[in-house]
Amino acid sequence: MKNKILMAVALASGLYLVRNLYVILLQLPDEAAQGAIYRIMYFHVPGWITSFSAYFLAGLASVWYLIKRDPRADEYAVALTEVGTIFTMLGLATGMVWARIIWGVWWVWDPRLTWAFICFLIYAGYLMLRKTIDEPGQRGRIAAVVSIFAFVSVIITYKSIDWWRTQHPGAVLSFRAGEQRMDPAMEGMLFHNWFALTAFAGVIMMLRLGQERMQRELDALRRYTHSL
Amino acid sequence: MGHVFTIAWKDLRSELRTKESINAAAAFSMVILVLFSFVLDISGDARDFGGGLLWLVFAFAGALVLNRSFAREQSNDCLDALVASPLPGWALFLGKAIANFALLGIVELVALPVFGILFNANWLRFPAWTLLTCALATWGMTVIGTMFSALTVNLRLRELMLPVLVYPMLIPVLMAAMQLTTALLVGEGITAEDWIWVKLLIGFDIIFTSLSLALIDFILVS
Amino acid sequence: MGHVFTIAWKDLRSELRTKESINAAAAFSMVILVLFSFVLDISGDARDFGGGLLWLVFAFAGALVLNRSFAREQSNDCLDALVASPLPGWALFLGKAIANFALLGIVELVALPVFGILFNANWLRFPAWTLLTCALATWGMTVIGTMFSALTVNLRLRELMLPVLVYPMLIPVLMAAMQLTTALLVGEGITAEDWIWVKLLIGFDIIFTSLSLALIDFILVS
Amino acid sequence: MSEAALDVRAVWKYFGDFPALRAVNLNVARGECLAMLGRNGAGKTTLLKILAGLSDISQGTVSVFGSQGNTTDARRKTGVLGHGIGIYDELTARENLELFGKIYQLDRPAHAAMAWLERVDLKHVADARAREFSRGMRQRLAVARAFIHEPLLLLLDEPFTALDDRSIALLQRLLAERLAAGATVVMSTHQLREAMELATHWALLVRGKLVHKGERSPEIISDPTWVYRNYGEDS
Amino acid sequence: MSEAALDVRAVWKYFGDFPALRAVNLNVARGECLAMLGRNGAGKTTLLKILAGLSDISQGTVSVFGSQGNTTDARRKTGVLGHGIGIYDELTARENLELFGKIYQLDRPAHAAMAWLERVDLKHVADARAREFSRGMRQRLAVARAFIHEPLLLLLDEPFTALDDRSIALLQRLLAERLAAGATVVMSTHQLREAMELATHWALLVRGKLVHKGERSPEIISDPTWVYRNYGEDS
Ligand code: HEM
Ligand SMILES: Nc1ncnc2c1ncn2[C@@H]1O[C@H](COP(=O)(O)OP(=O)(O)OP(=O)(O)O)[C@@H](O)[C@H]1O
Ligand SMILES: Nc1ncnc2c1ncn2[C@@H]1O[C@H](COP(=O)(O)OP(=O)(O)OP(=O)(O)O)[C@@H](O)[C@H]1O
Ligand SMILES: [Mg+2]
Ligand SMILES: [Mg+2]
Repeated sequence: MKNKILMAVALASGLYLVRNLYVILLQLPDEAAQGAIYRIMYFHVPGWITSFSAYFLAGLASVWYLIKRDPRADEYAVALTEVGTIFTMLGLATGMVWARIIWGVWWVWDPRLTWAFICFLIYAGYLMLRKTIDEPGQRGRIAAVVSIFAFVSVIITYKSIDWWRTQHPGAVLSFRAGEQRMDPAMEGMLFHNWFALTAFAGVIMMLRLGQERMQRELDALRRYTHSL
Repeated sequence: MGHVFTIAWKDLRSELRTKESINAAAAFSMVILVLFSFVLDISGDARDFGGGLLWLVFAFAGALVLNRSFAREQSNDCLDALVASPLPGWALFLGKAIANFALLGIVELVALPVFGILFNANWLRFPAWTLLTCALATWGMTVIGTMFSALTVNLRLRELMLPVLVYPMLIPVLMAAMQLTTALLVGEGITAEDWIWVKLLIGFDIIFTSLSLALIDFILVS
Repeated sequence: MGHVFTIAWKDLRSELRTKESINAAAAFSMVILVLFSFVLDISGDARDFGGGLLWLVFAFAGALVLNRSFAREQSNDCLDALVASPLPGWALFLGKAIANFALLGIVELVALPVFGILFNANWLRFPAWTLLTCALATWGMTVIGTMFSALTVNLRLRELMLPVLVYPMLIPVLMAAMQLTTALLVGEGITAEDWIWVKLLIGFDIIFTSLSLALIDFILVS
Repeated sequence: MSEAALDVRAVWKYFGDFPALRAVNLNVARGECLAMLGRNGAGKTTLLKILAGLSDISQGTVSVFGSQGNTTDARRKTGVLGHGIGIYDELTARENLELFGKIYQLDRPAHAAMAWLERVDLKHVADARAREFSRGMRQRLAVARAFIHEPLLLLLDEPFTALDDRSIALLQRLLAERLAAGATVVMSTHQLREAMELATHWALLVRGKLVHKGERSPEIISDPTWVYRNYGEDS
Repeated sequence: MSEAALDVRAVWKYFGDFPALRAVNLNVARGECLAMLGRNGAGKTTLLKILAGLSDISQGTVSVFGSQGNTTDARRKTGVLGHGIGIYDELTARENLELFGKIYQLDRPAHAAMAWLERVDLKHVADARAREFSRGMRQRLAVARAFIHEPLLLLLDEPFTALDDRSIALLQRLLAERLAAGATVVMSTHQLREAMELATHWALLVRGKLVHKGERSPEIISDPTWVYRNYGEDS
């Protein structure tokens, strides 16, 4: 049953993405200043927002774990962080392609870009740390604390365009900028794709969650056979 | 508060008696300084890097001091003895952090003049600001370092995980400190533009100190 | 020689099974890269430092791999088991050095492309020379690192002593490697003037490899 | 009967999904000296760590002297001696004891430190650093450290391991004294003979389950496998 | 008499200025099982490390099976089990044993590894990493590691410490077997009873001096302080 729902959501988000692609590529006009390449925005921006939301939820799950010591909270935290990291990589990749075309280089050490990279490194460190701790209780506790600390880097990354003058564009989304800076049709499309990507992220997360749960049971079983 | 000073005093006393990690940190900071000067080819106008270099050196050398902090508790399972005692977790953390702050301060006091001579830097252009920057940044380093030292103290791969976790978390403090120090060394002091870095340092210190005090108890009990 | 490969294979296998130190070293090298680039960026034009930066990063990140090498023997007193066995000391050293060389090579293979992208550096201008430089310098780092890791493995203050001892010893290799890499990255390749650095690397490798092989037996027995 | 010193109810401890303790119930009366037996990996250390507040419980309740959970008050009354000695190598013997005297908020830590150094026969090296001590001396200092606040509950994990006859005798004497003063002792051990000289009761853990608790009986000392043959998995 | 298995002559060992061993003379015949007794810090571990070639001598000579010093040949015939277990956590049980099989240049390391896993009852976890093992399992693996090349000389430092009855019985069985095959055993211990089941001789170290070596006598088992009262400092 659960699996069927998951399949349905996966299928729906897939179709949604295809539909969005069709609109993005064939219906929306080129942007005035940047030309065709601006379309990468429809993946870059929602990708980052999805990633940050995943980190935020992972932080909440970590707090929950510390309070309740519920192993499921820990599973959510890993699965969410992993999804967040995947989308961070997506954001980095799309950003770099975009930068290459607009700025002519893959990378500049601009505050936004630098903080985004740091954010990636911190969460990569988190995942690495998890792999090196064998005992699940200890792993959950330490990882939860690190996750809470790590979230500060997300906040800095998010706010960096407001705090520093960056080469990276400033806020364009209306809810951040407080005014309409983008064509409403384009912004609407952004939200559509955000929705599709988030649904997609949810599906990956649920899959990872199942895997994590299975792994835990396997570990326990192996431990048990050893102790015989 | 009595507990806090008991712990701080214990740590300071054991360290100052042998001066092992202070000496190592001071020596190491010289070594890195030499390494960096090769890279940067000091001949030219290396003065601009002054602030950046200084804090890189402090970060690497300071790690030696900060690592020892909980490693010292580990050798004879002393941490267990402390955790089983009526000492509250936050007092343990605060005591250790204060001791580490003092030790890092000593290392900086040794390194600054050397650095000043090698790089022709004048620390006394804005003494109050310089002191403030150092204090804020050092406290930030101390809090993160002490907390992660506690986090990793019982891990099998402590030596590997500590740098991977600590340095990225430290980057905000280091960047702010570098920026401010450079401004104080070669610029016109703290201008309106630099205020963001001062605020970042203060915010960082407050946030991470409170987070650490709130979370330390979850770490100490296994 | 059978012994050498037994040891090298054991080390490679235990490391590649978990990839712990490789991952940590790769992550750490990225972290340092960010820090360094911030330092250098304060005054722009970082490309000239490319070579220097690269080897600093390798030196710091490589230390993580090299430290683990003998630390792995320490946890269950495995070193005692090996020393008490008929395995000759030089075979133990060589086996470990070969394993470390391979692991450092992997870390470099990961770091180089990233470095290339972040700093707009093209590694393929003189591929053969680049490879040779990397191999020679990495072997130098490996030999010194493995030897000092063995020297300090049983010391109480291992974490403190290792960096203070190793980095100064490494300065010649690092300087040569930095010089050559910069020439290969932005210059006209290896010119007559650079030959001295190539010779330095070769000489360093030969001398320290023979010294280590000759002296390792004195270190292992306490 | 006065309230129990220790009351462990239905305690489970999981390491991941592996249950190191399974529904352990244990009641230790005041003044009792309990020897905790069990094979390697049975869960003795795990249980002692939980009692000492060094480890969390997954399920169940523990109360120490009637107050539930891990209160500061309970910690103040408890003395713990685990595998590690809990002594700072850089500090002198006297400083080590004073430190713990202060942490346990004794009235006169310096005085207590000297008194205990005298009792464990280390007064002549009071100002030498612990690093310079031999293994036996360190162990004696550790004992003084664990006893300095005259705890009402003593938790000892394999206290006799790797000790020579003299150190064992000293520890037994101090334990007997504490017991006479009304304190409660729980110790884990594989060395039945040394433990049984003091123990009034013994308990057996088998794979995380507490399968027996009873008064000491003569058979246990004369034949080390008797316990397992009669109560353990082999029975 | 055939040549001695071990011949230690006037051996001194200094740690700095501190003499941990003082003019130790010890002769162990082939097939002997020697229990080395002594208080904490007497020098037992130091002497065993020297015999195993893990530590240098300051003065004197040691010969193993007639060949002086620390030859490869002597090492090949020696099995050592110290405090550490000498097992790699990242490798599986089988890989660990194969590794040492290769280092000791056995003909068929893989075969020997499986045979020993069987003997120490770890065959069912042959391909699990040693990290996952419990303390007892690790100890059994360590025993297999030390015995895999069927050594003619076994050096064991406190082998029975912190082991349960079953592991002790296994170790005693394997030791008895090696002794029956003509091997020589030297072990240090504080647990007289377990050691004396096998030992044919015992020796006593007092502060670095070897004060007595003799055949085993019944008094030693029944009363642990007998040794010290009659031969030690207390006498
Ligand atoms: C590797 C290079 C890049 C990185 C790491 C990067 C990183 C990020 C991050 C972290 C966000 C945060 C999303 C948010 O604020 O909600 C973002 C948003 C955005 N990025 Fe990039 N970016 C890169 C390159 C670019 C380029 C080249 C452009 C266009 C010239 C661009 C345009 C945008 C825009 C318009 C937003 C949305 C800002 C808003 O209103 O919130 N990015 N980027
Ligand atoms: N930190 C941990 N992580 C995972 N498993 C653990 C941990 N600590 C203990 N265990 C497991 O819990 C079980 C009980 O261990 P414990 O140390 O309490 O045994 P013990 O009775 O003290 O044994 P011993 O006599 O060998 O000291 C063992 O199976 C052990 O492997
Ligand atoms: N590495 C060392 N450095 C300095 N002194 C040492 C060292 N190793 C041992 N000693 C000293 O040598 C003496 C003998 O130590 P050793 O470990 O051999 O004793 P032991 O008989 O094994 O004692 P135990 O029963 O406690 O294991 C002790 O006084 C000890 O302090
Ligand atoms: Mg135990
Ligand atoms: Mg010993």
